[in-house]
Amino acid sequence: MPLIQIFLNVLIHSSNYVLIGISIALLYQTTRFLNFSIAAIYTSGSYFVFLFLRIFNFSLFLSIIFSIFFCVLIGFLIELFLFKKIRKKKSSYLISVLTSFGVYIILQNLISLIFGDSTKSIRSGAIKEGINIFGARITPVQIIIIITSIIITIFLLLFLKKTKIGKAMKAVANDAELANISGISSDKVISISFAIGSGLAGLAGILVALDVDMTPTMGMNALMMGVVAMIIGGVNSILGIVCGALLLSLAQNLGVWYFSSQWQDAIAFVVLLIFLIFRPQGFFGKKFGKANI
Amino acid sequence: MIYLFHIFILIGIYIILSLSLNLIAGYTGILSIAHAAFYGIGAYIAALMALNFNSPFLLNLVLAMIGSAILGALIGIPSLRIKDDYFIIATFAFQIITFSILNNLVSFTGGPMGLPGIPQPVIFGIKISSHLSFLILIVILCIIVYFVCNRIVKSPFGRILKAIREDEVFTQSVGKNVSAYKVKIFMISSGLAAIAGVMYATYITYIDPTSFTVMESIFIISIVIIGGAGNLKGSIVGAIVLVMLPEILRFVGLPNSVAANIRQMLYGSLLVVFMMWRPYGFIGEYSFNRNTDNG
Amino acid sequence: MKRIIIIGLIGLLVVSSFVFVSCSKKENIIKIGAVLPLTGDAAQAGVNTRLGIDLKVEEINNSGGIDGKILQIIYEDCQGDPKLAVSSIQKLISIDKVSAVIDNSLSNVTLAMAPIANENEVVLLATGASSPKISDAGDFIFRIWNSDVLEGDVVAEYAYKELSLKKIALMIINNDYGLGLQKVFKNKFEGIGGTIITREMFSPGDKDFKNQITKLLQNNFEAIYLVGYPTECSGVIKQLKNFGYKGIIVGTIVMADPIVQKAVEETGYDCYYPIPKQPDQNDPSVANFMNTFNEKYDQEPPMLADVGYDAIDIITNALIDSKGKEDGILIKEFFYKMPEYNGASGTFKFDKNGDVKKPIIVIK
Amino acid sequence: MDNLLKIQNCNKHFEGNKALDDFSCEINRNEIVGLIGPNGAGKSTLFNVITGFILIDSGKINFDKNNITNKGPSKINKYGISRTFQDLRLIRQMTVLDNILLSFKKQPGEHLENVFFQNKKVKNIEFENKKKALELLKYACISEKAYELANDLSYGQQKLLSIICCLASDAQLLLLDEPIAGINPAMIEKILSIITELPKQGRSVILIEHNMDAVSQVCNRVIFMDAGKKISEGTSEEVRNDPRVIEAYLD
Repeated sequence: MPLIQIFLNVLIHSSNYVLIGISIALLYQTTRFLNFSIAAIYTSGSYFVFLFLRIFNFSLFLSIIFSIFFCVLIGFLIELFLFKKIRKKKSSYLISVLTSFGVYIILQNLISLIFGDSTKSIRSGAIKEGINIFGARITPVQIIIIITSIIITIFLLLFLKKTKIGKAMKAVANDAELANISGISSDKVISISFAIGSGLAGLAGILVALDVDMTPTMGMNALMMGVVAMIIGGVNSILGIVCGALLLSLAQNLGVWYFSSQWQDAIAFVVLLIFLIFRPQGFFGKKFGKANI
Repeated sequence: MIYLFHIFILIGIYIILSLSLNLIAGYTGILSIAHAAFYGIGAYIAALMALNFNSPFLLNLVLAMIGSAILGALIGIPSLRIKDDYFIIATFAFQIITFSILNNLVSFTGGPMGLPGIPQPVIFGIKISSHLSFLILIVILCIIVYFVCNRIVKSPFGRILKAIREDEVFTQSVGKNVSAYKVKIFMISSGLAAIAGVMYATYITYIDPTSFTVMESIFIISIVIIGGAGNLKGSIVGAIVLVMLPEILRFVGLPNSVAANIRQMLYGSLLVVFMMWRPYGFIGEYSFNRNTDNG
Repeated sequence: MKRIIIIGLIGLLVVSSFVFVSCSKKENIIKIGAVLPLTGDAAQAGVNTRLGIDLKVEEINNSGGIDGKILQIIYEDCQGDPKLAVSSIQKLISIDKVSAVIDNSLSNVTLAMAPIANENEVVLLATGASSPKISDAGDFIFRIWNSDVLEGDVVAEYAYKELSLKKIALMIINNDYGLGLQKVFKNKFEGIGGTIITREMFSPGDKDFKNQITKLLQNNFEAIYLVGYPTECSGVIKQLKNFGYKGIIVGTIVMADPIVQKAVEETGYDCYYPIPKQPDQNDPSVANFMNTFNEKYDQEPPMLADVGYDAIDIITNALIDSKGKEDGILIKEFFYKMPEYNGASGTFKFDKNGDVKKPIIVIK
Repeated sequence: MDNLLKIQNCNKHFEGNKALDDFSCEINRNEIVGLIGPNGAGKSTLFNVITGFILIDSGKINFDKNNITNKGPSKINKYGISRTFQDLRLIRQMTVLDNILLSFKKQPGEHLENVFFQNKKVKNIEFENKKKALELLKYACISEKAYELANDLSYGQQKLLSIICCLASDAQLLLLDEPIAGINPAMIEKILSIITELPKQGRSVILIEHNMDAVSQVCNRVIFMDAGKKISEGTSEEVRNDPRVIEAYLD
């Protein structure tokens, strides 16, 4: 068993699951529903880069910056025109979930309408063999992906702990009404979490596309993996999500190794079901305190 | 004419599916996106029985319903522990796993190659093969399913379902075993969904796992919601509208290169518009709003 | 009020569908249906085929149509879903009253539509479906694509005899296409003395194959037999390179797709794959196709465009032969007795199953 | 011994907070007991523990010779304990009548098989229940509201309805969580009179209430609790003058 290679694979995959997982968790914490539109924003991220890079001929770095900016903008607009209004009506989470699903369908089809369904690439330079580390292979792009994810994760961890906005987010996550009373505008905080979540999702999409190219339908699968990582880890804890992502990608890797590759998806979701049934609060989530009565 | 019959048969299949899902989603207030899995399980059980043992149609139908109901209990039981969003995700997981099993147990289910040549139903010596006879059969089944669902929701049993939807804690406090009711309604709903699966399998005479995906589940939910959750007539309206709509769009003459994407986008927009401005659907009674968000 | 609106709406839907049904057939137009996956995972195949179809239709109509009638293609998007495909062909046959139906590369879709085509005596011409099961699908079902049986055999033999490969690993897409080819290839290759070392699978639409490749590369083999659609194949090839794989890749006709070709070019692998013998620029019909395609779309013809082009051509020939009578039986009979046809996708002739045996060569 | 409910040494922790700290008490038949104490004293938690909505860490609860410790809420209700909620739970999207019908016990129509069989029996009992429900509504003087949605009632009427639901379930012990908080004086009178009637029908009541006048008016006995502990017990007069109680309120 090529331990190092499996270790590297786990790192690469989980660094992506972590980003999308945190993105979903941020939104979930503040808005209390699973936002499917993140899947579309994830896809948009890489397609924006493609647009700027290949059509407007910007540099890769500039394209990525612009692209993230546009992802944030989309997320912000969706929040402003749809979810904010739904919240105002005090509608339940189901309405928000289904709305976000509608948004996903619209955006995904818009992308495939504009760019077509075939694979698009934003890699630069020739395809090279990966760097050899004791027989295992990793490409520079993959190293960049891992490092970026680690940096972003640490940054977010600090951001949520130290900054005023981060603390406000935590407060809204705990109790939006209470936060409102204590002078924190929950609308503002939710808008910010939409912006950060969308940016993160866009970035996650871009990083994946740099490694393995992109298709218009890639968002849904990524979203589900992020959700699995989030649930395994526990919604409230970034470290938990990191562990969840690691466990998920490890389970997938070992699943391919011990069973067969066609069961990869099923394995991920079996792990999810086990957690949902036996430990719904995740690794680091606190056990639900007072029963909700 | 045959084309119209075909569309009506499809509508009939979706009426059965949405009526049965309405029992869970509309009346009990539990959103499940695993309905296509039960639909598929029903189709597969009937098809495998017919192909391997040449067993009679009605027996297959009953077995499919029982098999699907047992699996329904399997997903109903976690619903006691897992709530709300997490339950949606759990049903999603169940759906993916079911698809994976149908797709990968090649020697058993035929895998991605599917099961061709499923025999058409023979009921009391009458072979159902023409479109018209299929349509008659499906109409009869729709009426039976509607009758069953109507009986359920109008009964004291149905009253408890609605109570669970509105406030689980209160329902428990007046001495109703919420868990048992949830499992029961899941079994009924999945059993009824299996009828649609059996009809689909014997009508198309070919099934493969791609007909029973998450997208299919979401389509069925859209029918329930857009038609109107918590109202059986709503499900019928929803099935008619949502099955007819894409068929009619075929005639609108959009440029080919964009038609399919635009159709999908329209469908997405419909979902957004309804959720934003008319969560009750056409004639629903339940808007997915709870007075109490816990429980 | 609400009730009235709803009843009105449903009434409108039903009435409008009756109106559509009773739409009378227009004179001077010959309609042909095309059920293609225009969206979804397999959309690329459908879109490519459509390019070829549109090109040929334009040529025919510019040169006066068939017996003065204009050819019109009615496209239906099946999204790769058998149920939608069944609806589509029902609609094409009973409402549009098409003379023939063309469909695309998804065997399960073809199999689902086959009974309806047979029942209504309308020819269903598959342009890319390769499942061996289609041979027995009925009298009215034709295809101008080789059955997997043929392709798998040829490639297995070539790999063993010409390339002297003894140990091969399989990398297969997990659907009917992949599993069908795998079976044929495995039987043939092991039958003549080779060994299949291992097999990994991936799902349609997958983009990341690291886990599979990691496991695959733990084995000792000389070549990989890669079966998938262009999107997945190009991904696998690129990622194999990242993993430092140095061996040979043996593929399917999918390798001829520009996307895969680009990946092969960038990675510099030795890649062997079968193609219908001829896409030799000197052949006038091929050259003509390549030129006109380039003129119209300003690109090289992608995979499956040529079969779309040929499909229209042979249907047109059948219609001309029957003096414009749009009768499925006449078209069917024409196909069975059709002499060797020389088209953009090669030369072929239907056998008694409605299959073709296009000569295959394996190229690098 | 004529104990209806006996709670012995119950403990419950929430993340370090002691919601119930070695709490014991007894409730007799045909008795109205007031449960008072500051906010967060654990009064509602006690209700939730008795009715099985919260599981206790240790201790024992007996009801009418049955051990009901940590049994499920629906089971406990069947033994004969019925309750209302502080945040006033009702099925608001159903009619007043349906809310009461829901609360009746032993309804054959609630069994799945009887949805299709025994039609007659189900109908008869449904009819009987309906009659009883209308009587109850009449007793509470809101029979004109029977076919309105529970949601459309006034706040006081909703509180009244929640008590009627308890009556419909034929419970021996009613746990009423602030039944008269925030409603108008006329309604308070009506509800209190219903509560005082209860012992005559062979029922006991535990009443959580902040309104001390009401408590002294209806309760035979008062228990004061703070921080999960029983501080004082006795008549309302005794408890009110207990120095430990005064101290607790001063804190």
